[in-house]
Amino acid sequence: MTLALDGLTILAVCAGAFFFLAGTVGLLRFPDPLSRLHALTKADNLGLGLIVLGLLFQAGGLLAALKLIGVWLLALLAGASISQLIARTARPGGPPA
Amino acid sequence: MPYSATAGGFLLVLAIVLPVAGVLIALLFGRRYAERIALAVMPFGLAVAIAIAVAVSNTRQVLQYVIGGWQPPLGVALRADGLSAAMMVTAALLIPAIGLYARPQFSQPPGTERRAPLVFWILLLAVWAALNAVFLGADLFNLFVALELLTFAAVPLVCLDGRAETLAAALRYLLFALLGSALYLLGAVLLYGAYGTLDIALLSARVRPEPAAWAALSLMTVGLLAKAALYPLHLWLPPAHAGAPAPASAVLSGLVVKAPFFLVVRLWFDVMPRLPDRAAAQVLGVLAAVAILFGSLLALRQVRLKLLIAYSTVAQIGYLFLIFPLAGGARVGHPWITSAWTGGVLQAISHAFAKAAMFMAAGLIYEALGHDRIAGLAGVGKALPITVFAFGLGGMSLMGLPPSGGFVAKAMLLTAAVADGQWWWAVVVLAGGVLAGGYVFLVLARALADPSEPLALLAYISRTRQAVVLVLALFAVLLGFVPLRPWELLLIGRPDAAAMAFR
Amino acid sequence: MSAATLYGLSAAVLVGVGLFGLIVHPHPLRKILSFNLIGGGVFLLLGVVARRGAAAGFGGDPVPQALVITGIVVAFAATALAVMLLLRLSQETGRSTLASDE
Amino acid sequence: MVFDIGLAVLVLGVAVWTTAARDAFAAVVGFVAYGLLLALVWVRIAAPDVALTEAAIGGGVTGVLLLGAGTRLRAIEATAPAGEKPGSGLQLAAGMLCVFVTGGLAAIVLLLPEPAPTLAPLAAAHLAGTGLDNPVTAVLMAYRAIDTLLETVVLALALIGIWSLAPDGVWGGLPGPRHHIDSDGVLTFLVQLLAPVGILVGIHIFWIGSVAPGGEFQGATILAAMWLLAMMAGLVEAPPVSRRWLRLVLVIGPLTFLAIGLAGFGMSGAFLAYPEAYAKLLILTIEVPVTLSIAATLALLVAGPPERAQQR
Repeated sequence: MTLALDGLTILAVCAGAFFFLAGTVGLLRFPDPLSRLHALTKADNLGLGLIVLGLLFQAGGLLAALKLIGVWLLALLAGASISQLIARTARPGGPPA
Repeated sequence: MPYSATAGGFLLVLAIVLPVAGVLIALLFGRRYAERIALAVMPFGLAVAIAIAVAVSNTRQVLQYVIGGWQPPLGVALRADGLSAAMMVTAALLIPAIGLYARPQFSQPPGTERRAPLVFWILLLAVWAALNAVFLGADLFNLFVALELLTFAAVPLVCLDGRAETLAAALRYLLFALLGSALYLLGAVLLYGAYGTLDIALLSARVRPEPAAWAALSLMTVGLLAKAALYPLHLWLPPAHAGAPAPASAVLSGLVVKAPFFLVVRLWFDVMPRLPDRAAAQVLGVLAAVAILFGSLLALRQVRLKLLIAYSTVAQIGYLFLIFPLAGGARVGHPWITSAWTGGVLQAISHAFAKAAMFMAAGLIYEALGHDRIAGLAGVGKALPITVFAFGLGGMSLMGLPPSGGFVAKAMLLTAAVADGQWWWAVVVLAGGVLAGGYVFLVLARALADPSEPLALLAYISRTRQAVVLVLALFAVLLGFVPLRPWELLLIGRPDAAAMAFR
Repeated sequence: MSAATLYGLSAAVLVGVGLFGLIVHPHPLRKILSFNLIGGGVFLLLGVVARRGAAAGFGGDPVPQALVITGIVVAFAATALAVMLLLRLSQETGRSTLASDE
Repeated sequence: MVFDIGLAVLVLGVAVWTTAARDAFAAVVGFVAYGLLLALVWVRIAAPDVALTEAAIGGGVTGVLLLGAGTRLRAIEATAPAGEKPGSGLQLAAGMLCVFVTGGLAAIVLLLPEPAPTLAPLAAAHLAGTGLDNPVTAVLMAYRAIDTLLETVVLALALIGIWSLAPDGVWGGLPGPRHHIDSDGVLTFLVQLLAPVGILVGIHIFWIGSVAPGGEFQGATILAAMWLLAMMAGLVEAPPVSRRWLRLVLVIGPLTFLAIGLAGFGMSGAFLAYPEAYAKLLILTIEVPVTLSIAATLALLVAGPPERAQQR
């Protein structure tokens, strides 16, 4: 049982790490702010989500699991809002007055 | 070696707590209450300082207090020896005088609250709290917090008028002070890492001559020199001290720069008395000598009175640091160690009174004339005779003319230098006195000259304020009537004479 | 080499890097940043001292750890005062250098 | 160990980058990353209390402060030439000095005594007398309470210093520039969702400080951050600095600290001593107002001096 859980953890965390890597490559390679942002949000949301999923299998109890999910939700919220703000500033027309 | 609580130890707590409470309550009520609270705290603060000095002098023992009953090294102690008591009384006499002087300048109109008066009164109390915490601290980290308290109280005083030049001066002062704090803390960290305590008494028993102790001493000394503005780390001082309002300049030049000097003394004589050798002491002596000559020469070249006084502070700080080659260069048991020691400390005290009086006199002249250009001072001697007389008395102490505190201080430094065969310091002391005579007479000659056209005073200068300045200058002179021998008070709590000598 | 020693050496480098920045950068904001780099190094060294003193079931000596907390808060207050002084100065002069003295 | 080496290299790399970056704004961004990485280092050297402080202050509010300052300076400086860097001779000398300092410190680190001197056993032995389980909180609130008391005063003084920079005409007015409510409502949405959670987390971290990593400084910083966020979103205004209630909030912490400290003279015969039976209760009574005062002070330190006259 623990072996299976460990396996799932490794799988999910590796997948998450892959998305982070891909996102980082995108951030460095894409030409303009908007597409960079596009790459970054994928890394943030999906990568972190998969890592949290993987860690859930290792969580000691319900409280720990809820904390992990809370971390993910907060990161999602912050990431989405900040991306909005950056995108608005970076839009060709500049920020709306 | 556990600290034992001594009778009267609670006075040490009061000395810090009183002005701190004043700061907080003054901020809470604001408006005209800030001034009233500050003035109400002053007599109590003075009484506490005198009580501490009396207790130390009567019992001939160090006053101690263990805060919260937690013994060092886990806890923190406060400690007042003769040196602390003398410095505390100096501060407690100067601050009320500065407060009285500043009243017309920093009074609040009824019913409203203006910025500069509120900030001035709060920070005046804060400087006092910080100074007492520095003079009483017995723990290196507690002293770090006290130093930061002092920095945060002193820096905004520089730019109270909000002009661009004073803002720049304040920022530069802050950057120097922060670098100094960082280096000081780094040294304290090394000491804790090597010896597991920050308590001064425990450290003095544990410190051995090894790289960690040497590095700590060097880092902390350099950091404190940046705060004390010893050459070549003096660049921030003249614009800051000259740009501040006169009462603030008096606090900064008279008292604030003495705190880091006091801590260097603590480090060299109390924390690591056996560590520094003669070569290290000579290095400090060379810096002191350059400061005396260079500061005095620059003071001679100034066209503005307040800048002249500020450069003179750079020079007078130099005299303080002669204590290191002189009190450290002697062999065990020689009487001139204590002579140099007393001379150095007396220089700190008499310079505090003299320099405060001179800055405050310059402030009155500025208010009366609307400028402080030395070339335009003609006629001031007739218009403000008391002020100019007070300035002259302060200058007498800087020159080291008898009778004055500066004379006794410099005579003792001279005696120690000659008796120990270190004649070159004696030459520096004498040359500095001649140069000081030059810049003081430069000002007095102008002030006493007849004006080419009648002098129009912009403002009425009250007798009270002139009298306050005169009293401070007289204090500097009166110190000259103490007998020309080591003060017993200043030697209370010194480790035995053998420990006072460096290797 | 233990992790504590590794971080101790890193702290030494941080102090050096910060000191360099403080000396060579003419811009006050960069000087303030450099001061904070030095601060980070000093605090880290204190943390290393704490870690080396792990005993009595604690992962580190709690006394230096508490000193670091005090130090970080004080350093923040200093940074805030310096930054606000700089902003005010640049509003007054339209630039933000310390050049131009008498 | 591999992780530690990687982390150390990263921290040093970011520090060098912060110093070397051409653009001041880029340096600021580097510094924020430096603060966050340092927080990780603190976890690695078993100092979770410090890690929380570093993350909240070093990576959090310092970042807000410096980024805000960088932006405003950039707007002012666009028209003015930057200062000159010193010549290469001076740079070389500075570099040599710094290499010397680093080398000396490194040597001392390697020479530190083994076993290391420590106060941990003493701190543990007296822990029962404080009623606390977290030794770091015991140091801050009991063994070295005088430092913490003076530190709260340092914070208050820093705020007075910043307020003293206000132009005379606007004294008593509102701190900092005006922040408009965001037209798309993104920031508003974020704050409305995040602030309640943040406040809860802040209180939790403060509350848990007596038994676990956390405490008044960390909790207060999170509370301050939430207030700042709401200010920046334009949802709340920073209060005018002349308000009596604001002054009360700023000084209530240190004043309570002082009052209970003085009461110690009567209760246990020493300043800042707590009778053992009530130690925890008294410490908590100090910590609640101190947290409030620190939170308000930290937020207003970032908000800056009054810049706008009070509306009448």
